[in-house]
Amino acid sequence: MSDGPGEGRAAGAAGEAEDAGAGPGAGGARDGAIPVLALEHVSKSFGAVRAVIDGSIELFGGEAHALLGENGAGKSTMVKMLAGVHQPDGGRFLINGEPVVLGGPADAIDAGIAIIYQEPTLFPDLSVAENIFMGRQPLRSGRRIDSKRCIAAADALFAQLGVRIDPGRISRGLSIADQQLVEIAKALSLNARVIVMDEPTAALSAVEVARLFDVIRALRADGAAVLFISHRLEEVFAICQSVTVMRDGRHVLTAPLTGMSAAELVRAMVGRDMPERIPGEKRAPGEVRLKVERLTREGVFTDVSFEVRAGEIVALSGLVGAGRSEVARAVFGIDRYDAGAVSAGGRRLRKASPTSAMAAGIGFVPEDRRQQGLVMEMSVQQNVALASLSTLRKAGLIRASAERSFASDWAVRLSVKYGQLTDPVSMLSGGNQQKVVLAKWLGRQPSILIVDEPTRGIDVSTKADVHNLLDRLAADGIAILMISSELPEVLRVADRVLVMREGRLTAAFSQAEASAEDIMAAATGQVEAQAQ
Amino acid sequence: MTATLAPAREPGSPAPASSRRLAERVFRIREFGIVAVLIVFVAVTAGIQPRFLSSTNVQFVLVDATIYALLALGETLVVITRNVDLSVGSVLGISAFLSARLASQAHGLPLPVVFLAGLGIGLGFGVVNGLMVTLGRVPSLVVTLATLYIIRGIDVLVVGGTQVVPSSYYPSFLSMSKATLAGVPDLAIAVAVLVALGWYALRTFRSGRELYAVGSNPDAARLAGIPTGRRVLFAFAISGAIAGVAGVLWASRYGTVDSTAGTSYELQVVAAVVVGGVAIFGGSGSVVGAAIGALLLQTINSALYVLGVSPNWDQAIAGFLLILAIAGDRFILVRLTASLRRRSARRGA
Amino acid sequence: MEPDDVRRRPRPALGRAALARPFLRWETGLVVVVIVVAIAGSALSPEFFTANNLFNLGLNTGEVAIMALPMTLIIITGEIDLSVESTLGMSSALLGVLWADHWPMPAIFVVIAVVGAAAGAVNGLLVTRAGLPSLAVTIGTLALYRGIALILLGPRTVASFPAAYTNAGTTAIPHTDLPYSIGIFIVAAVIFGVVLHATPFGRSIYAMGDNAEAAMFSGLRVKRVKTSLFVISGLASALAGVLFTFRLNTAVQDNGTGLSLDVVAIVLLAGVSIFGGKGSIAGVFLAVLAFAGLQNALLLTNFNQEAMGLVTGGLLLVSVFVPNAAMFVRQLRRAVTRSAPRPGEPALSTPRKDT
Amino acid sequence: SSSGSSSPSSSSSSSGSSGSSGSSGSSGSGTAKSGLKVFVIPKNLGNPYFTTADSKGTGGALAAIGSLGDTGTETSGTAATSASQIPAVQAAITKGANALVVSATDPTALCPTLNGAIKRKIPVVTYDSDAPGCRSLFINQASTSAIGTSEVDLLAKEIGSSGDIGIVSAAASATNQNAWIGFMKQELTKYPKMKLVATVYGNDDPATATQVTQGLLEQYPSIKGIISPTTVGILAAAGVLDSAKYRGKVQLTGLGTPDSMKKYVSDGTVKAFELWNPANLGYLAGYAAADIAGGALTVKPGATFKAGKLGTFTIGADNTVLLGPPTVFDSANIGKFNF
Ligand SMILES: Nc1ncnc2c1ncn2[C@@H]1O[C@H](COP(=O)(O)OP(=O)(O)OP(=O)(O)O)[C@@H](O)[C@H]1O
Ligand SMILES: Nc1ncnc2c1ncn2[C@@H]1O[C@H](COP(=O)(O)OP(=O)(O)OP(=O)(O)O)[C@@H](O)[C@H]1O
Ligand SMILES: [Mg+2]
Ligand SMILES: [Mg+2]
Repeated sequence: MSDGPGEGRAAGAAGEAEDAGAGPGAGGARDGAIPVLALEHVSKSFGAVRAVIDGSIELFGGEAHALLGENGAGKSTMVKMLAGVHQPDGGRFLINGEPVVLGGPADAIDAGIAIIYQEPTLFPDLSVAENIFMGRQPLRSGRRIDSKRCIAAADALFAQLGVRIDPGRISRGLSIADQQLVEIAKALSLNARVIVMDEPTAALSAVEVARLFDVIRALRADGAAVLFISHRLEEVFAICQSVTVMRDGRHVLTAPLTGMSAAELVRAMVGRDMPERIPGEKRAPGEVRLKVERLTREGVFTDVSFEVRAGEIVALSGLVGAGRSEVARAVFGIDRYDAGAVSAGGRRLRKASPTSAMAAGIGFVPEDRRQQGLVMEMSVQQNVALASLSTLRKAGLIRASAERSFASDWAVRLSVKYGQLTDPVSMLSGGNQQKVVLAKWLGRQPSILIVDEPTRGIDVSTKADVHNLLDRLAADGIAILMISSELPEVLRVADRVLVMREGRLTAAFSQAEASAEDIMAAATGQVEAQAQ
Repeated sequence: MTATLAPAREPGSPAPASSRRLAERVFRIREFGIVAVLIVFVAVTAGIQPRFLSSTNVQFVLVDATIYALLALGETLVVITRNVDLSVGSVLGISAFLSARLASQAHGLPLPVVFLAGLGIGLGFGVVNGLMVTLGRVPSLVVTLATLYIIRGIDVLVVGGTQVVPSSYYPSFLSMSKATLAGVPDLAIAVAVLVALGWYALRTFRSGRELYAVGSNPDAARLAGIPTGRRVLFAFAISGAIAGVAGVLWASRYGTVDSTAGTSYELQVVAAVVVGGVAIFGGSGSVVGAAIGALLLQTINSALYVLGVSPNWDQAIAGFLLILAIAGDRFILVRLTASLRRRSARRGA
Repeated sequence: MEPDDVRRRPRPALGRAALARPFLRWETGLVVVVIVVAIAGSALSPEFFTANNLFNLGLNTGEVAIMALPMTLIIITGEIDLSVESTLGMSSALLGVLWADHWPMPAIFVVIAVVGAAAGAVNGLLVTRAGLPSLAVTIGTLALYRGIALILLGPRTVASFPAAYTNAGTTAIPHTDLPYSIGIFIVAAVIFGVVLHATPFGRSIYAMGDNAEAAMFSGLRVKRVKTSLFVISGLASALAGVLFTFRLNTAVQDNGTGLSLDVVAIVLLAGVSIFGGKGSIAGVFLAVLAFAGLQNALLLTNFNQEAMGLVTGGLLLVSVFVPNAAMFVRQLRRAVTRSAPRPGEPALSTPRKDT
Repeated sequence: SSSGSSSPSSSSSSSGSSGSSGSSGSSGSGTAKSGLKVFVIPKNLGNPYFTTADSKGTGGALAAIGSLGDTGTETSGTAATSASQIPAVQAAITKGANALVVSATDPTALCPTLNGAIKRKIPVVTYDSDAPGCRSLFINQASTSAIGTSEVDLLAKEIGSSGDIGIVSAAASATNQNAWIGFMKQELTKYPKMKLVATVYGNDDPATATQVTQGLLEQYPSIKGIISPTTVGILAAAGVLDSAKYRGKVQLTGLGTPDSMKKYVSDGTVKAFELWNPANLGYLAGYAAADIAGGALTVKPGATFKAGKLGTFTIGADNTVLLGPPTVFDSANIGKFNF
């Protein structure tokens, strides 16, 4: 976070770094301490794909260690080896200096390793409390589950995280952020010696992130080792003491964070300097492209009205669960709304009809790429082409050559990393999957683009690419509605910022007047800024 | 497609406890819905033909329903894990024949031994199904569709065109399905106790909850360290064993057993499970619901016979009522979810 | 983004799409099965490869084969239609009743087509609009449509169909040895193959089978496509009902009983995933050949016909297991050795104690 | 040999009897061709009734064919539908059958295929269920009218010729059943105080038959008697009546096998029922088919032939041979029978 509430965090980061310098595990030497957990020169291939070629990492008690790398660098694969999900093809796995073989996730849990996976792994039909304690529920006499204690313990965990989720509700329908929080609670509940967090903050907004960091500090104080993966460098500086960087499946560097600069890290990750933001020539916004009037879906959002003009980027900001995604879904026609109207390009859209929205030139990049964005078994090529099939056919038949060149064209433009266009998209890393979803919608050349958390799980350099891309699209006259939980992103990209709280629009700022403090205040309800 | 409630989080909700109680109440209504349909149906039928509630008829219906309820109990375990067992009808058939032959040739044999034989036969087939599904990684619908044919084929070879007839059993074998306790068939009581036990076990033991977890998200279950293969194998083994026991009851109930016993029961059982509110894609539902579903379907069948509905019409009506029951259950659920959403909206406002 | 940003990491070629590979392997396997059946058939009985026998083979398979085509598409979308045999029965009963009522044949065909489409539409709407699981819905309509056949026809048998039509049910297409039903199947298979594999409609079928939500978010008309597939299935089953009736020259209410599972078995044998998203028409074509060939070959030997189920089920199991056999053995060995402590392994990774 | 009141032959069409008229005919099995292939095709396999009728062990069709030095093969589909029977007939023809013994599931559906056989000079003998117009000879187990009338007469005697009665049939579309029920209704006109209140269909499935019988009894508590002209139906109905509530109060008769009904006759649930001997039916059909194929018998009304252990039979009008009157089983004689 560059400014605004990030200031406080930056101060914290500085403090952390000092801690780290003084702490026992800090520094490159670490004075011969034995790492609680270590992977030494491990490798892992999936068929012909070499996900990790030479990876090494060491975790020490009482230390938060960052693992950085571009999308597809092999971070999650390292995590899955730590978790016992994958067995390394080569190299050594050490616990307290002893080589071990984990037969499966159960072995990792028994060894005191807790994992927060990049993609939430919840049981949608079970209650939140059961999700947290599955297989480890507190028992009473006769080995029966003590569900009261189960709920109470879950409540306590949520209190620790400072969130309000009903442990008794089933987890189907939880927003991505709430799912992520449940995952965090699950990992905490294990009281593990090692906690691995694969992009835990990707779906969280500043408030939750701050709480999570408090928790991580408490864990460290208790002597636990934390592995923290994030594409937000400011978070890494705020919470971690040391860092390992990977590139293309290989270990690049391991070092204490003190004295390192963001630019150095980026260089290590991408092997070059971070792309500068190219300020697009700002044009005055054109005619109104998207008009949302008094949109209401009972119990979810109420009376939401706004406009997006051609060439304008409007950000929808707010806390997680404020109902932003729900508005976007209703606009695109995924959900019904109870009252109000949506028009695009002057034409009123039919309710609950994505086809009508698409015909009016709307494109929609949803927040959950695995569930909503991608057909996992289909190839990269087929996913990119999925929304544009009508333009790729001749005499009713899909032209294979047109589809291929269309897909490779867009994959190149967004620098998607893939083996073959015909590989299933499930083989791609998270960030590259996100790019495929973007490519799918940009390929339709929409006049209105709704992007929900467009950079969730995207690495720093690509994120900058995406921001530049959004700028350029706006400069080309596209109207863009962007939902983002990342304040720096909102402040950097948006021409106008709308803030939602509890299903209502509570504030609107122009780029000039938007500040992180004001946006947070409106999002949390400390002030009711007047709408423009 | 899974019919589950996802109450929206209430912005500024008073306390989690109250919404929890609300959710719990709704979940309880979930089974009440099926019970309500059953009660209405029985009331209407008895209104037209009061003898529908005569003690003999109630006994008959209960005994017929117990066989389906028992099969539904086993099937529910399998369906909860996101699998399906289509071989139950064939397993019932072969177990019915072999146990009937045992009961007619070895007259000194105590009844429990006959039951153990049926249970053992079913368990064997259930384990084979389960191993193929878990170790072979083949979808259960394919495996059990194949074993549906194969076990029936084995049955046919074993039976060889003969039949076992009531005259050949020792008397207690036939009379066991007719015994009653205070007017309620012993079998119905036994099965009700089994269902209650199953319900309790699925709620209160870790392995029971893990069955739901496996069905709700198999990958997540594996990551949570749950031995998914073992749980699924267990469900299939129990389903098979139960089908084996049901075969013994079938033989006792209907007396005449040839190679066709239990043909096409599998679809009836799956229907009962779905009507009982068990999600066909796993993860939710209860054995009580499934048992009531079985009772409802049997009651519909029997009512049509007792009402003397033209035999030309009864099948169409039974099919129509089956769809109505599934749709009605779904309708109630959707309405409840919507009203819950509205209510939370009003409270939040 | 500038072109120089392009950083495609070169990777070893994966050959054809990994997605396509299992398909190819499956279909190669089916070709082998068909060849084995053909060789075994002619070895077991010299009559196997006579034109007359092959004609009979086709005749007895045509209706099931026709119904397998829409079933394939439906299963690829992740749904299932168990009511096809009853739609067939209903169409047959309608044909009988209306013919006995002296309706002209063309008018009867129109009515049957409408009723077949309506039967499919009811299934489709209950599945897509009411959101009910197709397995349950079509178990219900399996009973309902059979029941309607029974209402229409009662215990009657209608037989006196005009020879011009019944001949079409029992004779070959002129200048060929193919029964009409197989001719229809071949033409339909080509059409279904093109639609499924080469059109946006077909692509959307695969997409919604793998991830219906993502398909909806991509603007594909999931509900409409699924409904239309059920309608097509209803139409095909109605057509199969007409062919069935003319072949046997009989309309009775139980025509076609038990065929649904045969149809599903063929589709699964074809390598179509019951979870949706995978399958091909070529596979279905081969599976029809294997299934029909095997049944016919066994009929020509003195094999106990009662145990036919053993062979049908066995074929299904073998076909799904052969690709997985290596894994099965590995898993089995692992399951066996797991009970014993693995050597040289630290105590940390002992298996979790279960409850 | 039979007690009871069956009226042996009221139908004029068939005149065969199991007596020994010691007549002419060309019945010498040794003189004709042997080593022929005869296919026995019942309605379906796995059906105990047909197993008895066809098997060698019971002295059925295959025994007769074997005794003439020919090869008999039993084949059919597994379901009692024409769609599953026709492929078996086709395959038998393809395999070079010299004669077919068929029980037709559905005559109209089967006829084109059977005519195809006849066109190839393969004689077709039907038994149990006829296919008029497309067979060489029909072996009739009992005259249709005799079955219908005798069962009503049996029941009338048991319930004193008055009261409500019901029928538990097999499938609603079963031709045999419907023909018999037709004659029952005709015979009932002779008993003005007996009223047929309902006919229900158990589809020859023990479970369904049990349930429809229960429904019948609940719907019409006044019922005094039940006729079930099907072996599966009568067993299921007896099972339902086998309780203190009904025993002795509701009478049951129909067609049943003595072995399966022994329990109910001895405990008084059932007083009397009847049946022909299915093994003899099969034996006669198999014998006739082999004889015709071997050239030992030419089918024409009035011709007589000797059918091994069963004695001599005469072909009646419409090329039909009648097995003989059915046997009535009651507590006095049931112990003597073993099928
Ligand atoms: N199961 C798999 N099968 C095939 N390839 C895989 C599989 N899992 C990962 N890969 C490949 O391995 C490489 C590393 O992926 P990984 O998920 O570890 O990246 P990451 O560093 O976590 O990226 P991100 O930041 O985008 O999450 C990628 O190229 C990916 O496509
Ligand atoms: N399918 C659903 N059923 C019930 N409640 C839901 C469902 N989806 C979301 N919710 C709830 O509705 C509220 C709004 O969620 P939504 O995802 O729109 O919020 P958001 O502001 O977009 O947050 P995020 O930052 O996670 O995108 C949340 O409380 C969420 O739990
Ligand atoms: Mg990752
Ligand atoms: Mg959102």
